[in-house]
Amino acid sequence: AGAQAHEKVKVGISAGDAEIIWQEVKKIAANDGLDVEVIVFSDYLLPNEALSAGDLDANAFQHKPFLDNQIKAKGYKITPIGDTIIAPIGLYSKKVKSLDELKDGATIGIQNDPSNGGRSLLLLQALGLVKLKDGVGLLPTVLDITENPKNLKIREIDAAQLARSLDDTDASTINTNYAVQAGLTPGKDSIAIESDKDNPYANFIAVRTEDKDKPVFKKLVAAYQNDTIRQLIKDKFPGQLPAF
Amino acid sequence: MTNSAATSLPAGDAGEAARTAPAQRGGRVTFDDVGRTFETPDGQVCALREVGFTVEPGEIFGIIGRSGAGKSTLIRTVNGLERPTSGKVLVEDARGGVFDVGSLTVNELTLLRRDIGMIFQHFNLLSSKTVERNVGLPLRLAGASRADEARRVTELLALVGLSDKRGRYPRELSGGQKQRVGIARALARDPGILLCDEATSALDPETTLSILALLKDINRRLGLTIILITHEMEAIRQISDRVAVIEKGRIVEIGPVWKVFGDPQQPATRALLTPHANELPDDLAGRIAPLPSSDSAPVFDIIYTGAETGEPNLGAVFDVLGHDARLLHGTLDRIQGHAQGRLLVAAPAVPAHEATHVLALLKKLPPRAEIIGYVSGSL
Amino acid sequence: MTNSAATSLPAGDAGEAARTAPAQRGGRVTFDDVGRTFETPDGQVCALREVGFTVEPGEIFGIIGRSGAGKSTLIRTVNGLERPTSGKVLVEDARGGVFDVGSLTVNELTLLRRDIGMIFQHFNLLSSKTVERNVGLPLRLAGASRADEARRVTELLALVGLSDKRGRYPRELSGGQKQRVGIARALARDPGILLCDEATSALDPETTLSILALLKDINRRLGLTIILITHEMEAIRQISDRVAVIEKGRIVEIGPVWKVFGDPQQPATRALLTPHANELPDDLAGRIAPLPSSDSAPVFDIIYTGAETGEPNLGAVFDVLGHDARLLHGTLDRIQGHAQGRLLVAAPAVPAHEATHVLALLKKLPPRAEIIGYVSGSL
Amino acid sequence: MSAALFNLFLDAIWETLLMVGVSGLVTLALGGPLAVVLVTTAPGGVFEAKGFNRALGAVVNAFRSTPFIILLVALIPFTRLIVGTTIGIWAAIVPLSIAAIPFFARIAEVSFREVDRGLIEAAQAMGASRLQIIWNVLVPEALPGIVAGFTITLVSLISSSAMAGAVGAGGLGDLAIRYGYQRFETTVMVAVIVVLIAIVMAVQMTGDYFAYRLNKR
Amino acid sequence: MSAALFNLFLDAIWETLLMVGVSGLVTLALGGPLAVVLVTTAPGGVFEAKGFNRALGAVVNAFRSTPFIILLVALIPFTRLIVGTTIGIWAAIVPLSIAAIPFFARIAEVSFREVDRGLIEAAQAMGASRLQIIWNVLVPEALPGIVAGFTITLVSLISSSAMAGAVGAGGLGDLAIRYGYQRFETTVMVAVIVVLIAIVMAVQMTGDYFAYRLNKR
Ligand SMILES: Nc1ncnc2c1ncn2[C@@H]1O[C@H](COP(=O)(O)OP(=O)(O)OP(=O)(O)O)[C@@H](O)[C@H]1O
Ligand SMILES: Nc1ncnc2c1ncn2[C@@H]1O[C@H](COP(=O)(O)OP(=O)(O)OP(=O)(O)O)[C@@H](O)[C@H]1O
Ligand SMILES: [Mg+2]
Ligand SMILES: [Mg+2]
Repeated sequence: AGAQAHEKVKVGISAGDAEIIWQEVKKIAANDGLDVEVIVFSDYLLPNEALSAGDLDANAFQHKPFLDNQIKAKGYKITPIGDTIIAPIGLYSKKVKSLDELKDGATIGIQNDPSNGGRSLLLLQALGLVKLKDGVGLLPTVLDITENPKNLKIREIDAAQLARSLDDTDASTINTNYAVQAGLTPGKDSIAIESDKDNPYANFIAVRTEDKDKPVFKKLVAAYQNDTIRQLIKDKFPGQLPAF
Repeated sequence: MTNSAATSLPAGDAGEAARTAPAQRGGRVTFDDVGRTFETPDGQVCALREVGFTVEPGEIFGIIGRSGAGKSTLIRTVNGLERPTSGKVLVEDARGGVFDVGSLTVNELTLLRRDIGMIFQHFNLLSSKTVERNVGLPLRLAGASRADEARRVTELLALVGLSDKRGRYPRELSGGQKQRVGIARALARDPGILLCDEATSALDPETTLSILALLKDINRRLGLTIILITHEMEAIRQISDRVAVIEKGRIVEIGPVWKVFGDPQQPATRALLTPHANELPDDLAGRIAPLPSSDSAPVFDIIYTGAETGEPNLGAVFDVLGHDARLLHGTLDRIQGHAQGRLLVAAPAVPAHEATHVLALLKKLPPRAEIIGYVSGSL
Repeated sequence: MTNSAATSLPAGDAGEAARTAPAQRGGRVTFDDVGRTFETPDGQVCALREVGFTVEPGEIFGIIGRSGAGKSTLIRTVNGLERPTSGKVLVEDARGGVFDVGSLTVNELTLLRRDIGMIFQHFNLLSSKTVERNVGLPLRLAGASRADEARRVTELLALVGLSDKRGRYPRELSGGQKQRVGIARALARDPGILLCDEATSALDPETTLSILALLKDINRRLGLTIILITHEMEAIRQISDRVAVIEKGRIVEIGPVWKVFGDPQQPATRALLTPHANELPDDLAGRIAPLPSSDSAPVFDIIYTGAETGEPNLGAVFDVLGHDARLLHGTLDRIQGHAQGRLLVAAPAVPAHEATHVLALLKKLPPRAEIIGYVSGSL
Repeated sequence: MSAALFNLFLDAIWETLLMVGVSGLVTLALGGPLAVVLVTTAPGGVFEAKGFNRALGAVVNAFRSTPFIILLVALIPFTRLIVGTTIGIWAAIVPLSIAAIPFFARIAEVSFREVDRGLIEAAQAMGASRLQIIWNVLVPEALPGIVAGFTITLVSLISSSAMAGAVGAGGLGDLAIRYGYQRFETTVMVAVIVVLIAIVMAVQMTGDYFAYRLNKR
Repeated sequence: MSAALFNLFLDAIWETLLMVGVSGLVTLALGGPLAVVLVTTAPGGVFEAKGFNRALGAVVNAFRSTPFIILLVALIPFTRLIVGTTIGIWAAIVPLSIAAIPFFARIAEVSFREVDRGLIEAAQAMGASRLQIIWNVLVPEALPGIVAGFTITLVSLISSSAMAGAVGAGGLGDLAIRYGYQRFETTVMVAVIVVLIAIVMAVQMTGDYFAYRLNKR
């Protein structure tokens, strides 16, 4: 380390816990002769747009269903090269202790972005609360609900806001990271949680398809996928799971 | 000599009361060594210096002076729009309460102002309100009912000849019409003191006359005090009781109009009074020589200052001047019952060597008289 | 009679040229059946009706009329600030180009306006610019150099007596000072036509006189045409050549000043002229009775209209009226070399039964004369 | 556009109108007076109070500088106090209004400052109390400018109501973002934006009309 | 606050100043003229052109009504054309400016409209060309209002620069949102907001000072 010329990569990530993790990744990569420039986005679309346009070399903020959807819409040539983290979504409530207690016409808050919102709808379906159109895929919308036996009122709210508004819904789906930060304990305050087995929503590092075999990205993935980071996630982000 | 208790301030509806019971309601205004200095990047501008005089209740007091002499600044100290940098202004209302304008609280000043009307040099009409609402504003401010307001506005608009402009906005008015709205507005509440800053400058002589008559009439009937700034000496002559002449911020002459106008002592006063009235017309001036010649006639300047009583005996004057005496130029006015003016007469019948003798005779008659030169050529 | 090619329009630097070579540079203005109607929610206001007359090059033309008569509206049609609703206004420049103001393109109008100065009734000074920059603006607009501008501004400010206010902003000026800035600004480019809307209304008599003298002087030296609206009849008397009287939007009288003023034909004109000059003072009016009594003296109203030549022979008049004749009231002015005015004389020496005989003698002298009544009591 | 989506669309129009309408009214009712207080307590104003004015200015600036989303979070207890919930239209109206009030106050302040001093002096000379000066001179004389400023505020509210999506308030802007922007349904986005533009045009034209009609200068 | 965080913080201040400074200048340079065009082509203006004015007004309204994030995406090709990238500060400056220009134009328009007709007439009577009228009368007479309006615009830019986080441009607002809103780290958020408020105060006081000094009425 130190002697040879450093390589550089620009990585787009999304705001939140990932910032902390990536600070550590950056340090690890630097020891390996790789300069990682982290650019934090507070929006989910532009990291792919910027990657595709060459303004970024890699990004790390999305999961497969989301990327597939984007590729479908925009024709990006982007490929995942290494999984990072899974943040399961849970159904939390301050009013009820179990699903059975959910009354007819109860208000359920879900995320208002397509990626998390779709995930949450699938969770609700898995819990038997609603039924979605057949073959709707991994990113359904509220409009895809075909059956709603409990006449649940689905409110779409910003992902970070859901925990703050939990007093005003009967239950809300909340990403683990936000739940934890808001002082909720997965398992204790949640009435249901996404299973982490075969969870399709593992986040990953993605690069332009043409770059996927470049050695520099191997270094990048290695800087993430190691025990230091695994430990960091375990220590700092209870409820979230390393996906490697 | 400070302000008395707030309770003695004129109440908002004092106007109403006074209108029903015409009485001496004029205020007294005392300027006590008033000075006002403006700071500018080029140095201080001293707009008023040691101004001290009193305007008595019920008086119509004229203020004249050159442009920029400080008239507006002075009049604005009376209702506190301008704060003197030194000295003070005392206003005494009809009930004897004396208020030091500079030391009143905002509320006291507001109450005092309700009894002081002001006509602004630049009108200051509210562009967003119709003529009617502009005129009615002082009434509304004092809490008059809609009906009272409408009645009084009708009355006032008729007085200033704007009944047909009732619903118009200021921008739709001519200069003089705007000024008349300002006049009506200032009169709306029958104030005890009326401050007029060039109240008739935008008006034609006829309208001016009727406005002056109106002011005089109100002054007589209600006894209100009027302080009148004007550049029209005629206006002062017609309605003022006393006049002050201000020059570079200082009062240089003050007194009854007939005295100041009839026999001005200061160059500033003379400069204001002479231009129109008594200067020699160009065509004559060119023909008057300082010394007599063979065919010239002496020109007598005969001045009546108003100090004498009775009408000028011109019969006697022309008896002395002999036949064929020609009037070259002249005015003779009556101010407050005093006849004053000036006649320029050429007397061809008076030989040059007798001119001084004739002059002596004239002076006995009693006007002042001078020989200002000799005019030649046919008259 | 339409506008000629744009090339004959006065160039931006025409002012410069004219200043170095004083010449007849005044324009001619023809009002051709001009009408202007304003729409208001209360109906139409007809500000001008069928106005038709011509102002000749180099003339000083006065416009008088009651407040709201339409003077400002009329003068504003000359430089196209106001568009007539009917008729048209033609401006002919010194080089003979004739422009129909209403049909010019914006650029042609802009060029034409560079040769027309205007003094506004409400000054319209730019509040964001100092006195110096306000006055210099017309020069800067025409592309004068900084140095030229500064020189000319110095000159102009000296002319209007504001050299010490050079760096001040309009809000720091008195009313009259603002007006003088407006005057200096209008003169900056030595226009061929000068429109003055109440150019001296805010000025004291002395300053007014010097401004009028200034205007007259420029008029003589450069031959510029001046259209002058004023409420000060004195101003018209002193510098105007002709005068038009406007009443309710219509020209009711027009002619040389001495004629219109000396012998006004229309009630509107008389109303404008009489108020100050010739009305009986209150105290006298009360003493004059229509019929003679034992101790009363006849009062002769002797009128000089200026139609006669020579100076009034008062010697002869007083010969006829007998000794002890008293001048009650009088003015005698010279307008354009014509002596005109009015004398009210009480003649105690004339017995009542001889009054008509004396009147006949007077009328031969040649003034017009009337007996307006009889005054009793000591004179 | 599916029928369900079309219904969403109609709802969104209604939500936008409601949000913007209510917060517009609140803004007018509170921002206007705030502007009056800012102007009249400033040096030279009729209620001159320098210290107070500076403090108030600081508060206004504080609200002006905080990003909307943070304001929204910071206001949660207040929002719950006022409207009883932190989700939905009403929960959005509170932060929208709170953000728009100081904004409008600053805009209106500019118009109030333009009122000719001579007119205030005229009212003072008439013996108008300070409240009367505000009511009879400042407000009517500044009105055309205030109306124009309120138009600007309303349009800004329309566009910032898009952020109300964060609390699930919906509305056109949010719809455009979620369906058009995030889900790449360009037709929806364009349709929504056309409606937004139409609403803005209507607001702007109405505002211009009144500003013009009220201007009597 | 850790050293790393402190560095982030310093960076954010610099990013905010740069973003707001540059887009403020661009807004002034383009929004001012736009306002002049809006005012002078309006009915009664010196360059009266009703059709054009209406069309321009519609364009301005279109930009005003589109939610910022959508504008940002729609502008991506344009942004790349201008600054060569779609991420970072410079990529944020383009949409920020494009959003602020019509906003400032509308605000400045109000001030231009307040200019006394009599002054325009005076200039016309002097033979001022229409451009000269704009430059010698409209601009200087409206200047105090324009300065106040620009102050409002700058403050709005500061607060809306928070949205620049969408393109990874950072800045104080974004920092506040990331730490305070998304990571629930209230101390950081408060610190950031205090700095934001300080910047806004400085801008406001400077603006007030100039608006006051320039006002010669
Ligand atoms: N705000 C100010 N700042 C600086 N100087 C001022 C200010 N106000 C007035 N002045 C100056 O004070 C002097 C007196 O002004 P004032 O308005 O009282 O004159 P005035 O006698 O009313 O004149 P006019 O007859 O022309 O109206 C003038 O020289 C004027 O320039
Ligand atoms: N914009 C307008 N709308 C309606 N009426 C108007 C408008 N402008 C002028 N007038 C009316 O036209 C008439 C003539 O106005 P103008 O200003 O020409 O009078 P003026 O002779 O200059 O009077 P003054 O001597 O008082 O200045 C007035 O009755 C006035 O009310
Ligand atoms: Mg004055
Ligand atoms: Mg007029």
